[in-house]
Amino acid sequence: MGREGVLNWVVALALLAVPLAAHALDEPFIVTLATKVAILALAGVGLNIALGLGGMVSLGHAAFFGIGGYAMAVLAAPVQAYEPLMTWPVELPGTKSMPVIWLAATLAGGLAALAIGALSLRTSGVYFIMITLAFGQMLYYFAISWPAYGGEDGISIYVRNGFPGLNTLDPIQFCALAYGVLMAALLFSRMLARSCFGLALSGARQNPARSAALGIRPYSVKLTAFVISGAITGLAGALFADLNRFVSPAMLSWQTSGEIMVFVILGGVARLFGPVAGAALFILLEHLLGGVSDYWKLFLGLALLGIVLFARGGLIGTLAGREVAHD
Amino acid sequence: MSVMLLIEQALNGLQYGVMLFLMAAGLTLVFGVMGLINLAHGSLFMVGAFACAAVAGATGSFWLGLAASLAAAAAAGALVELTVIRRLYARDHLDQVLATFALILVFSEGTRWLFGSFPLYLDIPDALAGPVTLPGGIDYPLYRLVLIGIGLAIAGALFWLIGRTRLGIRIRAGEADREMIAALGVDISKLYTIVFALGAALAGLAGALVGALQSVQVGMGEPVLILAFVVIVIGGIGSIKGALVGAILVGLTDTLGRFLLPILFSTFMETSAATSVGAALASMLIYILMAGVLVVRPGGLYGRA
Amino acid sequence: MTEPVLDVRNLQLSFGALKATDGVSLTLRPGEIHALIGPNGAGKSTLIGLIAGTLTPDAGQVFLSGRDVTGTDVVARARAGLARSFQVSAVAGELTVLQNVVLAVQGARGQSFRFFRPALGQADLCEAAEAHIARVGLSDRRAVQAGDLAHGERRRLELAMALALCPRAFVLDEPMAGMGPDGAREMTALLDDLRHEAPILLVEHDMDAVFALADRVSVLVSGRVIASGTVAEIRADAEVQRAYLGEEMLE
Amino acid sequence: MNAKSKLLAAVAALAMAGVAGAEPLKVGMITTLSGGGASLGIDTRDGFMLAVKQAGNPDLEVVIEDDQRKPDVAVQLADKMIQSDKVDVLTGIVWSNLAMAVVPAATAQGKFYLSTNAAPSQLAGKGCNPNYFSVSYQNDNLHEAAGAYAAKAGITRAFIMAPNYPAGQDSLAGFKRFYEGEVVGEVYTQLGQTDYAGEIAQIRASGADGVFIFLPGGMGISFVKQYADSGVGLPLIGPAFSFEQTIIQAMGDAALGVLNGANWSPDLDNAANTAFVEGFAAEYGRLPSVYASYGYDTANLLLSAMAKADVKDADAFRAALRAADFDSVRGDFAFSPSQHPVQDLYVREVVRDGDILTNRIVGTAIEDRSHAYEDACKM
Repeated sequence: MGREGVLNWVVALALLAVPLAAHALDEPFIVTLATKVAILALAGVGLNIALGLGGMVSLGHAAFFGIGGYAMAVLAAPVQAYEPLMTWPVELPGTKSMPVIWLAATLAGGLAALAIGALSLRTSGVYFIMITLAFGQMLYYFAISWPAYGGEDGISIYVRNGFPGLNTLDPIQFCALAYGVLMAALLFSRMLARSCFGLALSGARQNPARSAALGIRPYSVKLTAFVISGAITGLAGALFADLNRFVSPAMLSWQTSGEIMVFVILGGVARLFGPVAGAALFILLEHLLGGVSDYWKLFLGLALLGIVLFARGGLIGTLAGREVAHD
Repeated sequence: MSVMLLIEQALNGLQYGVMLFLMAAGLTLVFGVMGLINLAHGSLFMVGAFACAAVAGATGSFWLGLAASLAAAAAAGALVELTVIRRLYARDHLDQVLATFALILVFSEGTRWLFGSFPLYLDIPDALAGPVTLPGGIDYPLYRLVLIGIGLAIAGALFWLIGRTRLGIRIRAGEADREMIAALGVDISKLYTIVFALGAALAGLAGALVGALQSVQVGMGEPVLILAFVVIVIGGIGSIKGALVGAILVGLTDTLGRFLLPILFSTFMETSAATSVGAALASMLIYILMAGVLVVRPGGLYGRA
Repeated sequence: MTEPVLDVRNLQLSFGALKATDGVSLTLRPGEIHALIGPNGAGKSTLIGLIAGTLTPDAGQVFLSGRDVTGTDVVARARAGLARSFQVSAVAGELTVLQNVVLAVQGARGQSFRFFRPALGQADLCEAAEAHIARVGLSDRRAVQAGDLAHGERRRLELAMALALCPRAFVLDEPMAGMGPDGAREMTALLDDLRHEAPILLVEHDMDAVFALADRVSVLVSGRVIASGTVAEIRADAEVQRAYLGEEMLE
Repeated sequence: MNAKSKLLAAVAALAMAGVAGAEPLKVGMITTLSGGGASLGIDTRDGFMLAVKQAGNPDLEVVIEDDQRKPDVAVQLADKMIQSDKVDVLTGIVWSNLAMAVVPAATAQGKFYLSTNAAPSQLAGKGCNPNYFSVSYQNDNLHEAAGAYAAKAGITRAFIMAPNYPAGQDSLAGFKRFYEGEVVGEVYTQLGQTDYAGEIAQIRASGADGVFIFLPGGMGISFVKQYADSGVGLPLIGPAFSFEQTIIQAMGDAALGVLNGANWSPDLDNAANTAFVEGFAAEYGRLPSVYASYGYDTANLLLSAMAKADVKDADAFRAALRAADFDSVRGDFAFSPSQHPVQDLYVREVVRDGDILTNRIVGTAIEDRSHAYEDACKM
């Protein structure tokens, strides 16, 4: 096991140990913070598949994050209002079951990524950045001004959704759930990177013309990766909405896209645990600097600037060295 | 709905577009020459507006404020280029996005630290206040007409600068081939600083001009920035002509869409719902326009791709 | 006479006023090496682009094993058995030699959408790839990142990837470029061997290699084939001497 | 995480020690202190803390956190205050969407929430809760004041306009509820819109004789400046939010003469208000806004309840809050059954007072107004 492997274990265990210790010390808020780190890291794991493996710099992943969140609220809100989800063409009830909601959020995120990706992948480079940003913004404005589903007020879910066999209202149990999903996504991501598809994606990123000449359509490969990426980020959105028991267009805003990207880059692009390390560092910075000054974002900005200019490769990259190749 | 109202709305769209052009021109120049995507371009728009409001407030002269906005934005641009941006040219777009995202935080919170959280006061100069009557009997604000004039004049000046001057030749050479222009003996880092400062000054000028019409506050730059991105995507990256056409197209689409869509919907819906649904769709219209352009021409209307 | 594997008929492509390809017809028969030569700017790269499918002709057709593939793109032609190498080595530099060739094997087999098993854990993929790597003599370099290979090794990796497509026809764009005399000799031997896999359309500047390998030679000048025939016929052709060979022969 | 908390244990005033029922009470204030909209949160906090300081009650501990105007941050801060800081009462949220994210969960966990501003209709009607009090108003109130007064101000054909989001839709509904004239134009703008040339052209063409707008924050500044410059010149009326102390300076003379519906004004003539306005100016060197007045009233309400009951006894404490036994800067103040204020609504006018712009009351719009959702509240 190389240094990065050791580091991955350290990060994974720390994210487990911190909430457990906080739980033992009766500090539930720290458990909640760890849950937030796990969920945001999950969003980052999704983005990392597009960004790190596929080289697609998407500044619109908030769209999938928010759609996942809305998928949760749209399914759960009718239950608390004692109304059916829809009556036409068939009568369908809402649900408070997390597995069903997760499935819906994953599908919704993936479908949105299919639509946005199919258009955006006609371009590349800086165009792609701007276009994904613009599509994200379009959904944001739509969510604010469309009268159904709360507009800017968003939707509150008063009781967290349920998971068979767990009490999700207990912070440590919900944290464990989020941790489990994150680990599953990391395993999936690792498997994907090593699979035939991962190889094809790597080829499409490094040399699309060569890939085409090998009979591999770079557009299809990249679009598939983008859809998987959007689906995972959508799942993260559903969990995030459940963490807050609330969803609003703020989840769709371009600042959210920026922050998800910051997690990935802070931790290290294309590093398996990059998003986890990045999200943890970001939340830590937010809370440490927040205590210092009302203008803490100024210092956050300066810290980010320092990291991008002088600590290339992000946290994992700086600590583990250039072990895996990445551009 | 009268024809006059439609004409007036078209003028409004034109004015909006021309201001977007000032933002987009700098952005597209910086991308074309240096290959840099600058998310902090909106912050320079804000710097211009704050500089203008501060100087106009202290001296009582809008024109001094306007000069200050150009100077402050250009200086801020040059400073940022020298300290941060030039380390990013060789980096990939990802690092550029993160670094300039961080710059937004620094600029926004720094401005709030200096000027406080309350919006600043900046008004139209007395000489340009109030409406004038146009042929056809339209009462139209003089200041907005002046904005259209200034914007088009600057567009003309930019075309001249790029097409006819030595600096322009260097800029075009830089767009074509970075190594070649270094081989020509041009001091490339100086050229980059100048181009970046020029783009910043244009953004700052737009901020000051628009600031007199709207609220001068922290965060005013980001919505404009995203619109400028849409403009550039439509027009084609690196093309000044594309930026102008794209900006006017976006300005007209947005203004006319917000005006016409609710009217369209009210022909078959109840008024309150129609205005709400119409407004919701109008807010998406420019993005739909962008998607449409992409389908037909992935490189934008005047793009090289 | 057997049916040609690759049959190019009257291809035309203009960029504005420039006729880059002006009515080119040529064929590639089973087992042969057909060399395409011509001065710089003669339109060789454009012609390869048209054959490989990166460019779309204004007129004319491309047949592969008797099937009209003119309307299809690069990917479809690759799957139909057209293996193309690039003038500038275009392997994926961050992947190892083995990964590059496995990528080619899975591309040829249409297995790129397998998400679960590790690519390098699949014996059939790896064995096929190893065989192609051995064929070009890179077996002891298979774990090296392609970006770290020497120039000649990268050209051979290109060939291994082309081989992995189990092609009906090779289109090789200057495989000798930038090689020293030893490397060129080795490559010549390798190509002579490859012709038994599939016929080769060889675009090459190295005249020694062309004259050593080619069964037929076509000469492209200003987008037109001015002569086509055996090596001996081409050497003797006056127009070719004037237009092209002359320059070099007179040196 | 305590590093972030600004714990402000009010300095002791020994005279207060030993008052009956004076058990320690911890209040968590979640408000917007950074980014866009920070000026509203800062005024809320400053008004609240002024009252805390004036009272000098050592048993009141205040934890203040910045929600950055982000609903998810607000929810997490509420979790933190409830779980880690173990606060008894939450307050301070400026925005309706943030309140909707925080209040239902907080009251469900048995905490009191006192609203210093946002009071969405959902929480006033069907979603009313024994632990939720709005000290400010119900969201529709100030729009209703504008609507009730518009006809008196000679506006018989109104053009009405608000951003296309729930508060905007409620605003236009609130205006129309008491407006007796005709609505000749109804337009929803984009949230965060900065250019209103198109809407102004529509106003000019509509044949209206007055305009009602609800455009909070920077949107209002942009509109008023552009409207003044357009020379349309029809009377303008709106809720106080668009013409508050925090923003009218940025509008300049363009705001002069604009009417706005309110439940408080710096010139309201009562002793509590005089003490508040003078105290605020002395402490912070600026005039207070409505947000500051709500913060100040909320703190005084809380202090009055503390003097009567222990917060650990929820029923007694709730009764003490309902009594509203404090001197409001608005004069008479009582709670309706849904625990929203019953109060007089005024219309103010923006005037120049020396160097600065401020508001003066020009008339009463509705007396003893509660709100439109009272019947829906089963409590």
